[in-house]
Amino acid sequence: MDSLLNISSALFLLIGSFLCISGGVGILRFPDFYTRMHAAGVTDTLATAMILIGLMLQNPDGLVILKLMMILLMTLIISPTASHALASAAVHNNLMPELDKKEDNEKVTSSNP
Amino acid sequence: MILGLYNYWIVVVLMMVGFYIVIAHGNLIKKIVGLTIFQTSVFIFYISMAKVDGGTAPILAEGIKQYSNPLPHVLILTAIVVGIATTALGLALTVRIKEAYGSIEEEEIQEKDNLDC
Amino acid sequence: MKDLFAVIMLSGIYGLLSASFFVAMDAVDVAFTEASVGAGISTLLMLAAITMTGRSEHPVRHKPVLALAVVIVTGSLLIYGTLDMPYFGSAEAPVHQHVAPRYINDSMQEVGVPNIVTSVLASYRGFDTFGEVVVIFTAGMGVLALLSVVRHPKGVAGDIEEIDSLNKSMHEEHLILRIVAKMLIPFILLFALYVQFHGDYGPGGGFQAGVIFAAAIILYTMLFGMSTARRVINQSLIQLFAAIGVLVYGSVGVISLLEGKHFLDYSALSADPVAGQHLGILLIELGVGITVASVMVIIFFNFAGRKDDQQNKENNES
Amino acid sequence: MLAHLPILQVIVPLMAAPLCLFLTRSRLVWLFALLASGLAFLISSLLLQQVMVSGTIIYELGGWDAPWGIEYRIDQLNAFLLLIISAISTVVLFAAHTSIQKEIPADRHTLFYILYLLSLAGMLGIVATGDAFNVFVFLEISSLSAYALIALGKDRRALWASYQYLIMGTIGATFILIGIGLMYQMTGTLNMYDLSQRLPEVENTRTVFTAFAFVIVGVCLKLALFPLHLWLPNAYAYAPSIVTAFFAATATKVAVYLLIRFTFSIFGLSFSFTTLPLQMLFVVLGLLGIFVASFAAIYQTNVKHLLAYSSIAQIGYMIVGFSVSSVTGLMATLLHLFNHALMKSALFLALAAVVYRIGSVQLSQFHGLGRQMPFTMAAIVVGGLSLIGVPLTVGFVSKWYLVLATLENGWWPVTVLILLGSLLAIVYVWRIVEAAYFKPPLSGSESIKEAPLSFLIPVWSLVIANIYFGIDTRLSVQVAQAASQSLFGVSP
Repeated sequence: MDSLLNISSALFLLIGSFLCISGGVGILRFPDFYTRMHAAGVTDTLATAMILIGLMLQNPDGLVILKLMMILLMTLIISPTASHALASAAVHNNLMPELDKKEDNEKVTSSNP
Repeated sequence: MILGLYNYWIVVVLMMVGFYIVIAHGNLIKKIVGLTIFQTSVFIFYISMAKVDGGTAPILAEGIKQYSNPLPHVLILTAIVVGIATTALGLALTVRIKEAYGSIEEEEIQEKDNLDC
Repeated sequence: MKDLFAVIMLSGIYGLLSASFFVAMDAVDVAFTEASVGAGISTLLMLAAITMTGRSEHPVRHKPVLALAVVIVTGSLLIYGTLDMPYFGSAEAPVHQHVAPRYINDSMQEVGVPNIVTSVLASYRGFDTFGEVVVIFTAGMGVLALLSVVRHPKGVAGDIEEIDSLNKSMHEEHLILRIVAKMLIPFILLFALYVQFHGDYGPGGGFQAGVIFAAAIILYTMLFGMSTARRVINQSLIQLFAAIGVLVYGSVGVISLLEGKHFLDYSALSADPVAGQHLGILLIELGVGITVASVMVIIFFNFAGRKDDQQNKENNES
Repeated sequence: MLAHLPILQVIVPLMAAPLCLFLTRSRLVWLFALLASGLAFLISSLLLQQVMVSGTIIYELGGWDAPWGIEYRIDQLNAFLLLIISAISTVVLFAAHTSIQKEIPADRHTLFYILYLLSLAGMLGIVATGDAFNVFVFLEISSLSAYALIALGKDRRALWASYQYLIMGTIGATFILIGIGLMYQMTGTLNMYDLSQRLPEVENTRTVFTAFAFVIVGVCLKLALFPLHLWLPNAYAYAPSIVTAFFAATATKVAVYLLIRFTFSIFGLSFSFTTLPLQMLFVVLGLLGIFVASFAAIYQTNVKHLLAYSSIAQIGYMIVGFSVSSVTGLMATLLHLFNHALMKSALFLALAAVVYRIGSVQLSQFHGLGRQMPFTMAAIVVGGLSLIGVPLTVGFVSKWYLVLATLENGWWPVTVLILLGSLLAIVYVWRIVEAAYFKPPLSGSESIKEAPLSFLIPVWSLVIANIYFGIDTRLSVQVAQAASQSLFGVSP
């Protein structure tokens, strides 16, 4: 039983860490604001969830599990909301996605040199 | 074992970065940012001083012998509060200066002052 | 770095990083405070300030040779000073030998609170903490003296109408944020209370709780607008609360004076000295929490109110 | 209650400040603040009496004994300083109600009194405490309220002056914090007395040397010692007049106190003056301060600026007396502390009256004021004479002891320079007198009347104190002597 718990918790933690790292790579490698935010937002939500579940499996104490559940719930609500707020702020300030821009750029350069 | 001091050296470098921003930059907001960095680095210095190898956080629990020193923590709690108080007041002053002078650059304010005299 | 917005965000990140460094150095209470202040409130205030002062810096015209020289001299003096220091982490350092052992060994019998930081903060060096509360109070009054604007009340009816129209216009834009905030704010307030009263056993205490409490109110203000928030929270009432916090702290001290003990000697509060200490710590932490929360709200409201005022003036001119 | 005097000294104004928020009318707040400050004055005089009779009083806050808790340790030196601060504060506050009517918008009046009381409490706290970190906390209380008070000035330059003061003051305070940290690291204690016991063991380490340097530089920033004085003139010139009168008389005095406390009581005489070239450094800086600031004062057209520069020069005198490092020298410094507080508060308060009547402190606006405001101008003249050091005024007493101290050490060039410095004081005081008495009044100034009684009473009580303590020197000299002897460890 103990070893089963340990192995599954380790598995969760590993997946979580891998997701964190891939999110980090995404932030560095993706071309523009929106894709980067996508990388950070999506992986982070899942990664924290995974890590928290892994930690829950590590700990037998009921109170600690409850606290971790609370944290999990909060992150599940807050993380997407934060991403949403960021994206809408970017749209509000007329930040265009890079992929669209490439096509636009040609038009813009041809019309006003 | 001169390396036993490396932590303090890093802190000194951080402090001096903050200090440099305060005295070298002309932008009032940047000066205040520098001041926070300077103060935070001093906090790091105090906290480093409190660390004992193998110690844990100073919350009494059974089965733990070695605790880190709680006194610097207390001092820094107070100092952080003082720091935020100063920052808030400094920012309020900056806002008023911007309203009165229309600028937050040291040199421009100085020029306008000289015109006043 | 010419964009002040980026500068401020980076300094916020520095605050957060130093908070995690404090955790590594076993200073959980300090880390908590630094995270809420360095990365939270002070970043927020700076952002509020740059909305009014503009966010770009002009190029520097002079060469900062003198400043560099001063910094190098100071820095090398400090490095020189470190050479005779006890090594980092060494348990033989005088810091760990002289005053601190009593706190670690005896505070449980003398004060009866497991968190040593709390017992030193609130009891052994309680007067410093009183000073700290007064510093915060002073900052609040100072900001009030600098930034408060005289408001011309339009009458409640006009206010409500304005709010309603504002709400409708913003409904689309901030819909998700508002709903999530409404869900979160009760939890934040609850968490603040937990931190407030759990400070004896774990990291936390009046200051952190006050900041979190204020953060909840500030979040509400940011999403629902100043005028809504002003209806919920009365300006002059909150000033009185700031004063009440200081007075609660002070009167605990005065009570012990009247009992014939020294100022802030909590053992006067109850027949059993340890129970008295516990009660005293609870009361003064409450005082700290009240003052900090209300001063933070005062400071934020005045920054935001100033901005509204500026915008109104600009609108009137144009 | 007598046993609790040391703590009551600080918490009376400290608790009175938040209570002010509960009072609604400006006049009521003023009376309340005046009451609190007067009570502090009463307590400080009782304390001084107690200390003179029975020696050092120790008060343990929270009932914890010294190195673990915070203690208040009142000896002759602090008691003397406490008396000066609370006395000046009370007298100045007396005139505040009338003065701020014209200088501060009505909705800020309550805040003004709160900040004023907080500043007072901060200074009293710095002076009374026996704990190094507690000094830092109270230093910040007094400085934060000082920044806000200065920024209440009408002129927009007040804001800029206050900002500069904030930056300089915070750098100074952070330096002091670093210094205290280094000291703590080497000794493991924060209590001043305990520090003085434990520092000699580690005296020769480089860390303690650095700690000393940082504390001294930090204090000197607050002190406005010569090369670090740039924040002071503008801060004093553009602050509301009442604030200037209060700070000019007390703020720098507190910094001088800290300098004396750190060098003499904590680091000890032998470390401060024999291991380091501090003595030479301070004499040179002090003298340079006297001359540079006096010359600057001569060329000012704004009377507040003029007096602010003169303050910097007077700090130079105090530093010279301090660096002589003999009983007489320190006594001269302490006497000058007291005397300078008396004369500067009288002068700035009289200026506040002038501002109240004519709304300006430009020298060109002073023409003919000697006839229109005879009592106010006479007060300025007496204060000016005292600044120069004319016999029968307090200024003479302290200069006399200063000259005596330098001669005792055989530093006659310094003596000559001090006397030359006084000659410069004659020049700048004369400029005010000339403008007020020997120039025809400006046209359209016939309507200017004498200042109201609420100014004349405090101004003249300070002026009379100036003359009284110039003639009957027993009280001040006795206290100063006892204080400096106890610092040197000579039993009286």
